[in-house]
Amino acid sequence: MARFSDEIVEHFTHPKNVGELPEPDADASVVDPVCGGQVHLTVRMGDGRICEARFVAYGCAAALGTASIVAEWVVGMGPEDLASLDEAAVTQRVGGLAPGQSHCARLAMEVLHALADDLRTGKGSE
Amino acid sequence: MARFSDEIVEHFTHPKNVGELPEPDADASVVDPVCGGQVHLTVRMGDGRICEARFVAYGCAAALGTASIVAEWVVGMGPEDLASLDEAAVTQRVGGLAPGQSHCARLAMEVLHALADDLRTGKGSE
Amino acid sequence: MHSQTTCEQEKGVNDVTCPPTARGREPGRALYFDNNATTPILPSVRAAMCEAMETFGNPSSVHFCGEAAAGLIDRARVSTAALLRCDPEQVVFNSGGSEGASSVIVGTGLAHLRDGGHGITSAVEHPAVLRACGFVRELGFELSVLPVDGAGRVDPGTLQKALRPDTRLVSIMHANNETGALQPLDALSRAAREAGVPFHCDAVQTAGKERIGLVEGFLTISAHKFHGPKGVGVTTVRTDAPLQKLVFGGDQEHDRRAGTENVLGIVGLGAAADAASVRLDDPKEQIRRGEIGGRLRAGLASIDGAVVNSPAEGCLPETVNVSFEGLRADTIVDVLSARGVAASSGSACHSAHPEPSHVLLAMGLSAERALGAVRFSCSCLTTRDEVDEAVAISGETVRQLHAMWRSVGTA
Amino acid sequence: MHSQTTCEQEKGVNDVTCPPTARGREPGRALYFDNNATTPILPSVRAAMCEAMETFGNPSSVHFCGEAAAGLIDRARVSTAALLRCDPEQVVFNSGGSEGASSVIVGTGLAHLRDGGHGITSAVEHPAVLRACGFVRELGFELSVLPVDGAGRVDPGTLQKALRPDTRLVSIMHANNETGALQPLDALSRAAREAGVPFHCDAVQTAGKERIGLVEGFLTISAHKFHGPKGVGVTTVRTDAPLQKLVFGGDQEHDRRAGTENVLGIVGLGAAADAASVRLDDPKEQIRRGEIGGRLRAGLASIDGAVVNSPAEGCLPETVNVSFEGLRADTIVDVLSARGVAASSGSACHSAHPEPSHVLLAMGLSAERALGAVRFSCSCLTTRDEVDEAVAISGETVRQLHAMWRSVGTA
Ligand SMILES: Cc1ncc(COP(=O)(O)O)c(C=O)c1O
Ligand SMILES: Cc1ncc(COP(=O)(O)O)c(C=O)c1O
Repeated sequence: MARFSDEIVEHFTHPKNVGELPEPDADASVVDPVCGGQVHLTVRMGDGRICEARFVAYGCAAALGTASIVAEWVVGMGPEDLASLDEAAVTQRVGGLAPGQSHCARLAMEVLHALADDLRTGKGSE
Repeated sequence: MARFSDEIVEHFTHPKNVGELPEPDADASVVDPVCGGQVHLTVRMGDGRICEARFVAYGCAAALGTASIVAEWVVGMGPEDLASLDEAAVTQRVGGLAPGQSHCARLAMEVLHALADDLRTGKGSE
Repeated sequence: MHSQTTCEQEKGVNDVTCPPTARGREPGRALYFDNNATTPILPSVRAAMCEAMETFGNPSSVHFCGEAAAGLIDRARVSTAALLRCDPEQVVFNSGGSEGASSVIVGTGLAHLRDGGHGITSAVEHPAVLRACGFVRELGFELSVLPVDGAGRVDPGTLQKALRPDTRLVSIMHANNETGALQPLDALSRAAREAGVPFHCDAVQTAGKERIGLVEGFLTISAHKFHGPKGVGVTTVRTDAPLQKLVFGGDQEHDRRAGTENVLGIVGLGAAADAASVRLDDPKEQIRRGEIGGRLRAGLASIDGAVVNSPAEGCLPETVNVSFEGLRADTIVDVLSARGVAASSGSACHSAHPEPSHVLLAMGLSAERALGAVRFSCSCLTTRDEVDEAVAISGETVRQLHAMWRSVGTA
Repeated sequence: MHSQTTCEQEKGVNDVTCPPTARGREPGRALYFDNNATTPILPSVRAAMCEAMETFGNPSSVHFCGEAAAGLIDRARVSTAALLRCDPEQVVFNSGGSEGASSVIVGTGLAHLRDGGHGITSAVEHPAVLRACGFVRELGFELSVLPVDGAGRVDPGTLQKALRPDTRLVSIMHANNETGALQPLDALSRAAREAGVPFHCDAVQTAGKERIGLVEGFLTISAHKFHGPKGVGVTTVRTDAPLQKLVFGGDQEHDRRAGTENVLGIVGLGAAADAASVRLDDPKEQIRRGEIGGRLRAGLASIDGAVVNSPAEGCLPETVNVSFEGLRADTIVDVLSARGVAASSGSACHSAHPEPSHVLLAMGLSAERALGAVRFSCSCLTTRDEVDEAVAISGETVRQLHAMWRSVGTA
């Protein structure tokens, strides 16, 4: 198989929703100490669901593409939706990950779960 | 260069004057103990010159071709002509010899000189 | 798969052109009977290679050009594994049979440089194996060279007796390149396996002609012997015995053989493997090769003074090794070549001093008979008419040489 | 000579096609800047190889088919000797740069297995050299790995001091594959010669780009780095030091390297050598390569946060190694690839754990800067427009990656 799915290629060459929302309703930041990847997600809520999201990220191309996909994907989700997503769901959503890229799914899952936590604890952005 | 001159190829594929003349006026036989080549030449004389020659030979293809060429070449020669021929003359007459085939020129020269001796000593065939 | 064509379809397309030096024959009418030396590439192989010339990336490069080239190698690896019935991961591409055999033998020696030991081979191996073994012996190893019987075969019992606790490798070929004789590969490799000794099989002459029984160890083939390009081969590694690398650099070939891959050659090998798999699965082709070989053998045997050296049973039908009494093989080969027939003398005679073949001597033949041995070898491209013509020209040549020689002995 | 065409004439013919994965670019518009990894074969090379497919004999065969194949190899040997300005007899064909370097280094080690000794190399060599040296060290030899300065160069004085009476070989490259930096080859080889020590030069990256000064010893090149096929190379042997064979079998290559020759590959190498000789003798082409390389270097240097690692002087103009502050080279290379630009990261990063290049670290660069190093490399086929486009896309990519990352640190 190719090293990257079409979906991931599309997102790391034309990343969408790059940046940080000012005064977001929630945010989450994760670092993978092994691969060095980092993702920071900021979201704005409306009606209990995410209505806007932005990301910034550092890492390999697959991690960047995954982060961009995630920022698009979460729109319309609530905290329970986020919490229910696992690595397999992420992998499917991004169109598959090549061997050696599974850390991208873990990184995405962790940021999604951290965001769910942030939403549920009602802590919001600091 | 090719391994064999056109002339040599012509003669070892279509050897001429193969055989032994019955009751020849002279004959000569040489063996190269190193390469294993052998040539036996029988000739008939007329007017002090060779008017007919036959050869039989054993050895590599170049040696066979050379022997056939020699049997044709000697016709019209007298003993002095034969004695004057050296390896260079043979090599030129056969159209050149590749490296590793110079023994063919020596073999031919030796049989020519032996034939000259046989003619000069007037010994003829035994 | 590159080739879905059967061998029949390809036949004739690839006629060998006869150069002007091969007198008396028209162009396109050369009679090629030296397929054990090398074979013409098939049209499907040529097409695959020419197409692959468009894809030039380095297979190790991570960008799109590299991916395309890596894809070509992956495909060839699958084709090769299908031919040899092994896993694609067990396929190690290299530069041919000589490298394959040398790398296993020398690699084993180097891996045991500290603890030394013993190796076993046979008296009828190709120089690649024998000389690599000789080199390892120089490094301080002991070497047993097993004898063969009159058919050129190693007795498995003899191998069993030769195996020692410190034996590091057994290297025995499958089909002999000079005679076509097949070794009892199953029994030999089983004996080695039971003793826990890695086994290497030089199957260069078998690949593409016969299905090769599973070998628990190393197996070497070379593309140009089955209608692929020269300078590319495979050693399969089906053992846990570590294969010491001899070519260092990158981690190509699962870190078993470094160097930027011979992509075009590997593609050609893969296409040749595809075509070979089709042939091996085609019962008609299997009958045909037996018929062609049988016809050649019978034809040559009928020539005055001919005596066939290839065993009648347990032999590749494609190979007919035949001695002509009282004649020199090198001379016959040269005269045949000039007449457009390509054959070879059993011995490697580049000089005025042809040496008798070590294979034929090991079979117990006299030096004289060995020096008169000519090898004719067919491929799937060889036709019945070509056989008949080659036999006729050979008969004529032998008669002529006898005439040139007859009675010199009594002069 | 296969190629009387100049490089200009061939340009454009060989445009690289961009596969569909390289989005946003039309077919035929890929931007190939990874010529130090491998180069596209020239049309003249392709033509020579395709023509040679008609000639299938084994060059060792004495009959007409063999003669034809041997003739092809002879011609390529002459072309290669002309490129390297050596005698044809000094040319030993092999399977590429990795085999060439390994054979000299491992061969030297094996030749001295009994008396042991010492070897010298540099810290910036290709893995083929470094790993072969490492293997020989495992065999019990001592190894000196010479340091380099900030430009990646070995000081000849340092070599002189490292030479010992028992030094068996010095192996130092000519042009570095990652940076293009040229070693002071004349001074280094002279130092070895004066000490009576054989010198091996890995000139894989120089062949076809620069005339290589005469090396009194061994010199290794690889065809695919100068528009020939992959999997074929040459080691020239201009020394009396015996080159221990590692591939055993027949007496091919003047008994220095066994195995049926890669005839097609060798023909391709010969044609590539012919074309390279034409380029090297063409002053216009020499000016052009400097201009193209200079334009690329200046363009990349102007990108935000870029710092060029290739030395400004004494460097192949074709190679520009550049680090982008705060970014990962592997990511840049992947994004560029998706945009149709083929470049490479200085490090061999196949995993999630890219390692900093040993070459850049040896030059004293920080690990971070080394991890941000991207190598762009041109060939004689690279055009000015391609340079401009690649620079523009690289700039855009770097800006975008900075944008994705900016301020995460402060989140
Ligand atoms: C039995 C056998 N082993 C090994 C080899 C060597 O293979 P290659 O010519 O590919 O180096 C050959 C052919 O030359 C062979 O016939
Ligand atoms: C400097 C250098 N040496 C050796 C090699 C190895 O050559 P090859 O790829 O032909 O095995 C390369 C290229 O990979 C190289 O750049």
